[in-house]
Amino acid sequence: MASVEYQGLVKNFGSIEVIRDLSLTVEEGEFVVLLGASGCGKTTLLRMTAGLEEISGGDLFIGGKRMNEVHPRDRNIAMVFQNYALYPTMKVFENIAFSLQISKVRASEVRRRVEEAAAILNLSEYLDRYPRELSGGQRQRVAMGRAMVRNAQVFLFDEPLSNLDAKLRAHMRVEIRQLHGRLGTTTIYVTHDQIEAMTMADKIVLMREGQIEQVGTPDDLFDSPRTRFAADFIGSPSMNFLEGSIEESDGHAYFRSPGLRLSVPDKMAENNSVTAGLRPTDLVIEDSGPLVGDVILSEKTGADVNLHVRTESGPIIVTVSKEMSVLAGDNIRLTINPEKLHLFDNPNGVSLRSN
Amino acid sequence: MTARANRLRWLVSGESAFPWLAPLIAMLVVFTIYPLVYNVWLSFHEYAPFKRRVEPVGLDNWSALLSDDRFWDSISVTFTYFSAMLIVQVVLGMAIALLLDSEQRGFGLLRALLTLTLVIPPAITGMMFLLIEDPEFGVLTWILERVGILDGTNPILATGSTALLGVMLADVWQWTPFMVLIFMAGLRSLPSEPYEAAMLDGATSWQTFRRITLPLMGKVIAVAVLIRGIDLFRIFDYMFVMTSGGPGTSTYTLSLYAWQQTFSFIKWGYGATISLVSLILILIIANLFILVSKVRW
Amino acid sequence: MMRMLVAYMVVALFMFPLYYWGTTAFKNAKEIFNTPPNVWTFSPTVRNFEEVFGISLGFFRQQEVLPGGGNFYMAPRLWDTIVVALGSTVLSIIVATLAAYGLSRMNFRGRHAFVGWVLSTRMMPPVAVAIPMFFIYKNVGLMDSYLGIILIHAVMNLPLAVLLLKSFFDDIPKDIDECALIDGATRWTIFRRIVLPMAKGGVAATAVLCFIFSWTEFIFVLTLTQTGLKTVPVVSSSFVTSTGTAWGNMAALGVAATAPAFLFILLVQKQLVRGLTLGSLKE
Amino acid sequence: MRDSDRKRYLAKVVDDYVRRRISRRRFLSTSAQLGLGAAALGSGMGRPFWGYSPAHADDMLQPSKDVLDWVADVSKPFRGTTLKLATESTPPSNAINSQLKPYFEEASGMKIEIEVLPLEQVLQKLTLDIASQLGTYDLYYIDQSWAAFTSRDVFDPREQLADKPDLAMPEWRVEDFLPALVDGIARYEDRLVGVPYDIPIFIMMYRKDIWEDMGFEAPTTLEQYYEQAKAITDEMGPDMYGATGQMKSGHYSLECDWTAWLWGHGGSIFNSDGKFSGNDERGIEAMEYWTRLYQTMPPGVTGWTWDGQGQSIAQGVAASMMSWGEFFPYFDDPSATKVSGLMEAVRCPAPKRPLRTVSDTGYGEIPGVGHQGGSSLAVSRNSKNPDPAWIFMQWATCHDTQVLITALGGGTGPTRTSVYDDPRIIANNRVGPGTTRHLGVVRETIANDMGSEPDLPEWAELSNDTIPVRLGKYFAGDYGSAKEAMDDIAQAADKVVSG
Repeated sequence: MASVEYQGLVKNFGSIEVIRDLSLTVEEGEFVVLLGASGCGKTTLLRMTAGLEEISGGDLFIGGKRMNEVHPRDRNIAMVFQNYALYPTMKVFENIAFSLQISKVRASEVRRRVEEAAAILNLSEYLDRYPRELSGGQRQRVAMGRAMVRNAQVFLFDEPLSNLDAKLRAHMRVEIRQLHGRLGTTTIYVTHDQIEAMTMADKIVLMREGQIEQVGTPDDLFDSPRTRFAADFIGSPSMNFLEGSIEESDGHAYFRSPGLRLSVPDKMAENNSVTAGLRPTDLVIEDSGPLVGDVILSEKTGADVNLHVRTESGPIIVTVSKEMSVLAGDNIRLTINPEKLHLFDNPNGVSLRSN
Repeated sequence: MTARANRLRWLVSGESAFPWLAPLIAMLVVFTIYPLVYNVWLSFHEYAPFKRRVEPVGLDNWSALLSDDRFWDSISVTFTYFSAMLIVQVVLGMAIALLLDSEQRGFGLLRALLTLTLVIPPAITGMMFLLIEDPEFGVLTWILERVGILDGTNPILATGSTALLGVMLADVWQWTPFMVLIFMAGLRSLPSEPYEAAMLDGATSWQTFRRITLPLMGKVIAVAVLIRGIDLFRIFDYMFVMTSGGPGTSTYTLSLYAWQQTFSFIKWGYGATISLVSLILILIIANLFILVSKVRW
Repeated sequence: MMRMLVAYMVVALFMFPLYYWGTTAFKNAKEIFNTPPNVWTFSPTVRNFEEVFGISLGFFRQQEVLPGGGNFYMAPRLWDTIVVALGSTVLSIIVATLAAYGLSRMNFRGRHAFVGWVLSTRMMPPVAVAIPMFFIYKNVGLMDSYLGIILIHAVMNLPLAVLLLKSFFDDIPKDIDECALIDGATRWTIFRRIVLPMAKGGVAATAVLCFIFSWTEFIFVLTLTQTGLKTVPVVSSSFVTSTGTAWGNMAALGVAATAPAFLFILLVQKQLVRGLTLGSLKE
Repeated sequence: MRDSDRKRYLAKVVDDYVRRRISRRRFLSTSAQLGLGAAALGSGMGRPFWGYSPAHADDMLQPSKDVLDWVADVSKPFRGTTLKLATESTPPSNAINSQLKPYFEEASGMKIEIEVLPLEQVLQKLTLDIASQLGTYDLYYIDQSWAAFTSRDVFDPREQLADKPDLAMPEWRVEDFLPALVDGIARYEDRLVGVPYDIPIFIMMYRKDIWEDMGFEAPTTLEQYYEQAKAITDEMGPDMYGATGQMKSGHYSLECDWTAWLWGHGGSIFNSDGKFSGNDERGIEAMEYWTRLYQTMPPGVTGWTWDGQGQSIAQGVAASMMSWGEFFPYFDDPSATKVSGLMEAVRCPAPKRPLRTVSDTGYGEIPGVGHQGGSSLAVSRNSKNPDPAWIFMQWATCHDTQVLITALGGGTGPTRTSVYDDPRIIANNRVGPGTTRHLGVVRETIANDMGSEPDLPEWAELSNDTIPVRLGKYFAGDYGSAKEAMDDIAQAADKVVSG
């Protein structure tokens, strides 16, 4: 196990800058998720960590040692690829054993470790199969088994669940997390799926255009998004955004938007161009609520219902319990706890709430 | 920073390719660069039969080309043959590939049978068609006379207007299946969705072919044309065996002419010059073609 | 049904010359030159094969002078052809797989130009290669040797083999290489243990083409051999004698020489069809 | 020994030999004692493969012990040497390669490697060897038309005899070779380019039955020959044509046919100034004759070399040909042809006009209706082993070997006077494969009618390309007239000659 540290990392592809002056520390044993839209540089960062991409500038430390020029095979890391990159011509056993065999580990030791890993991953009965004879989840586990047997100091995961169906994905999330709990290996996990990030990460690193947007625990990112981008990225359905201004009136600050006035908790400076963020789950139906709108669609998700509401300030989505019987066409009034209101400066999108 | 980056080049994307390419480069240099240089050198020399050695002649060989009717004849024969064969084999190959591209029982056998023509050495194929097209005993001659296409007075391979056709027949027979194989491979790897969509849109099979298959197969066709074209331009075996270039010069190709100058008349320099012209022509044609068809490897 | 019928007719058309040539091998001279041509009815004889391969009722026969003056004992020539074709195939596959892997996995400046150059080496008329090679071969003692012919046939096949194999390697995700690289494998290990086994089918298809092109090559064998070896395409011309051409014997040799190559093709028919796109479908 | 026993024993002997339990010599002699020459082995197995009648005892076809003893004796210093020779696939070369070579190899301890190729390829190999001076071959098979080019690269056998008396084979006499052949084939200027080795020569071969049916006698003049041929074509065509030819465009054979008619009309290829003279009055007359005769031939002749020509006779499509005598033994083989026993050989029809003499022609051209395509065998000056090669050459061209060649090779034309008179050759003077019944005509033709092409270094190009390509164009109808064609040839040929 080892920490991973990036200092002022830069990556260029020709004249295109993919990673810009990025600094980050992943502590020993931590499960860090690199989250971001495709093209944000998260996979490039992961590949630079693995040594698959050369580092254009800055430094990479693994376990305190500078690793910029070290060959991938000497970094003692393990990586699980998006499409698993299983060796199709080898059986499961050989796939898992491959790294041990080429580092000349004794055959009996190889067998012991492969079987141990297989037992953990419930793969024991599949060791004699070829990858093509396995289901998606099993292939995924083989890929993890390959990483496990190596006793690597760092695990790198590159969107490992994106090829699985929703149910299996949920299941594998738990398995990977449990595995981490058991092994405690420093893990860097790349995904574009905020749910994966929220459910798995000790620490989420939200990336945007080659830079870090925000680093924090899942709760930090959910509750205190530092930017509008972060707020938008995390949570499903996404946060509702309303354009407006902050005005002072009788000693209180209010967020104003056409037909709407919402209290703002803290003393805030007047600002004539802000965006208010309202999480669908934070909105409450209340007869006296300040936000008025027509329900145009009600979308059932099981326990909850997502109401698509047209308001004067724009369309919003509200998540309510299904017990609330609201139908399309109803006129409803909504309110929100001022504490849960997010405010972002325009146009830079930085949160106006000082945490 | 760049220095360090360069040091790192070997890491992954940029590990040195040289060790992997070294055997290839070594073989190609010895077996193709050397002959090329040698031929360029030879083209400014000529073998002097009485001195039994090669002597410099300056630009004589190159300037002799200009006034050599046989050379121009052979260029025109080569181009005629080259373009006719490409068109015929591509069209016929595509038609047969479409015909045989079926999962029905029996088609597999037909495809396998068709590949048989590829394993016959062209020199033997030439002899085979020489026998088939023999003016007196040939089965093809006999059939064509029966149906009235030939009247028995014009031997296929000894009549100026038909000799090249007679040679082409052997080429078409031997290499159309090769095109069929390539096109079939292409057809096999086409996505099925556009066809399903076209079927739902009610396209006719000709429209489907024109609007979907042909554009999707563009690259495959280009590659096939390139590979076959290179070999067609150097065509030699069939004429060598079947007609010796005759009657007259009606089937004399550049390769055959170069061969004859080199080996029969010991005009090594002139032969080399003709070979170089042939090389230059096909290089130009191939590169133009690559440029136009945007073939990328 | 209609389509089936047309398909059978087209293939039959292509098979007819082969049928005719094949039956020529079983005819005696009188029947070969029958007028009108004798397509279906003739009395088969294996004499042509006996003469070409010197086998009769299980005994090897002496080489003989035939009444027409020929000497057609060709069994060793079939062997030469097999040795040359197999040898050159193995050599080109080894060199081409290495190069194709390098071209598929390593980026370097001028890679496209390099591939273009490799392709262009196939454009030289063989005649132009024959003379310089004759002198080199004579000087280094490769003249008239298996090694010499194997080398030149391998070179002749390299451009196509490299392009083909490169397209196969390009089809294999680079992730696999990278995964193995992280697993601690060297490039060589990756190539040998992972990529090569994965490209098996493609290698087989390429090998078939190399084999066929070597099997049928004419000019190099003609110019670079004397008495040490000869392959089938070249010896077939020795049936052209001063007292006429021994068509029956030539056909017999042709038929016998087709069999091994055709078997080889059948073995890898699927990969051959798959392989011939040359990766050209990818952008 | 009963026949079945004999076969069984023979099978065992073959088996022993194949498994290398007995030596080749012992094998051959055992098979001979069983009443089967080495060549006749096939006949022991099922059906008569080797069709020769037992007119001669097979042990007669064993090489002379004296000759082999001499070979063994002089070859002692050269044991282990390998000699190489490239040759056209002709009856003598094939007889040596497949039948007689082993005797020599065993006696001498040398190894003989013979490369058998079609004529044009032999020329290519030979010229490349001479041009490169690399000595890849020890002996050259030299078609008479290449004599000029090769003359300086081979030993004159007379010099070899004089210089190496200890290597000279007793009774190997240059004088025994037919003098006309020595002059026509081997002599270039004052040197001998080896010795005559084989002699295909134009003789008249015709279907005696058809000639008799038509009430004709064998033609004695060219004009008569044309009339007879035309009569037959008119009467029996298109099932039977009166004459046939070897007239493939761009092929040497077309040039051969041309010379016969050219010379037969008193013309010549070159005049004494060394200028092409095929376009003079006689040349045009010859072309006109030839064009007429061509009308009596099967339309396919323009696609044929000697192969198609021979087949057209053998399969009963044409009734006569003036062509290589070598074909005659093949025609008599009932297993291959439909005309066995029906063919008759005579001397070529007399020329229309007196022949030009050598002094009227250029480059040693000898006019004569009987075009000869003979070859000589010579030791290469570039050879690394001239002495062993000389031994082999003497053996291959000595009387005894030549007799065996003629007998085994199917009645090909011998080059030594003494061979024609050998009882083993006379014994085959009967209808059947490998007959020698035409050899008398061959001998007379050599002595009286033989025509030889000129000797000049450019002749290979002229005879293989310049002339036959344009003649091919002529017969394909590309020229307005014979005169136009011949003028074109004259211009091209003079250009080639002047370099």
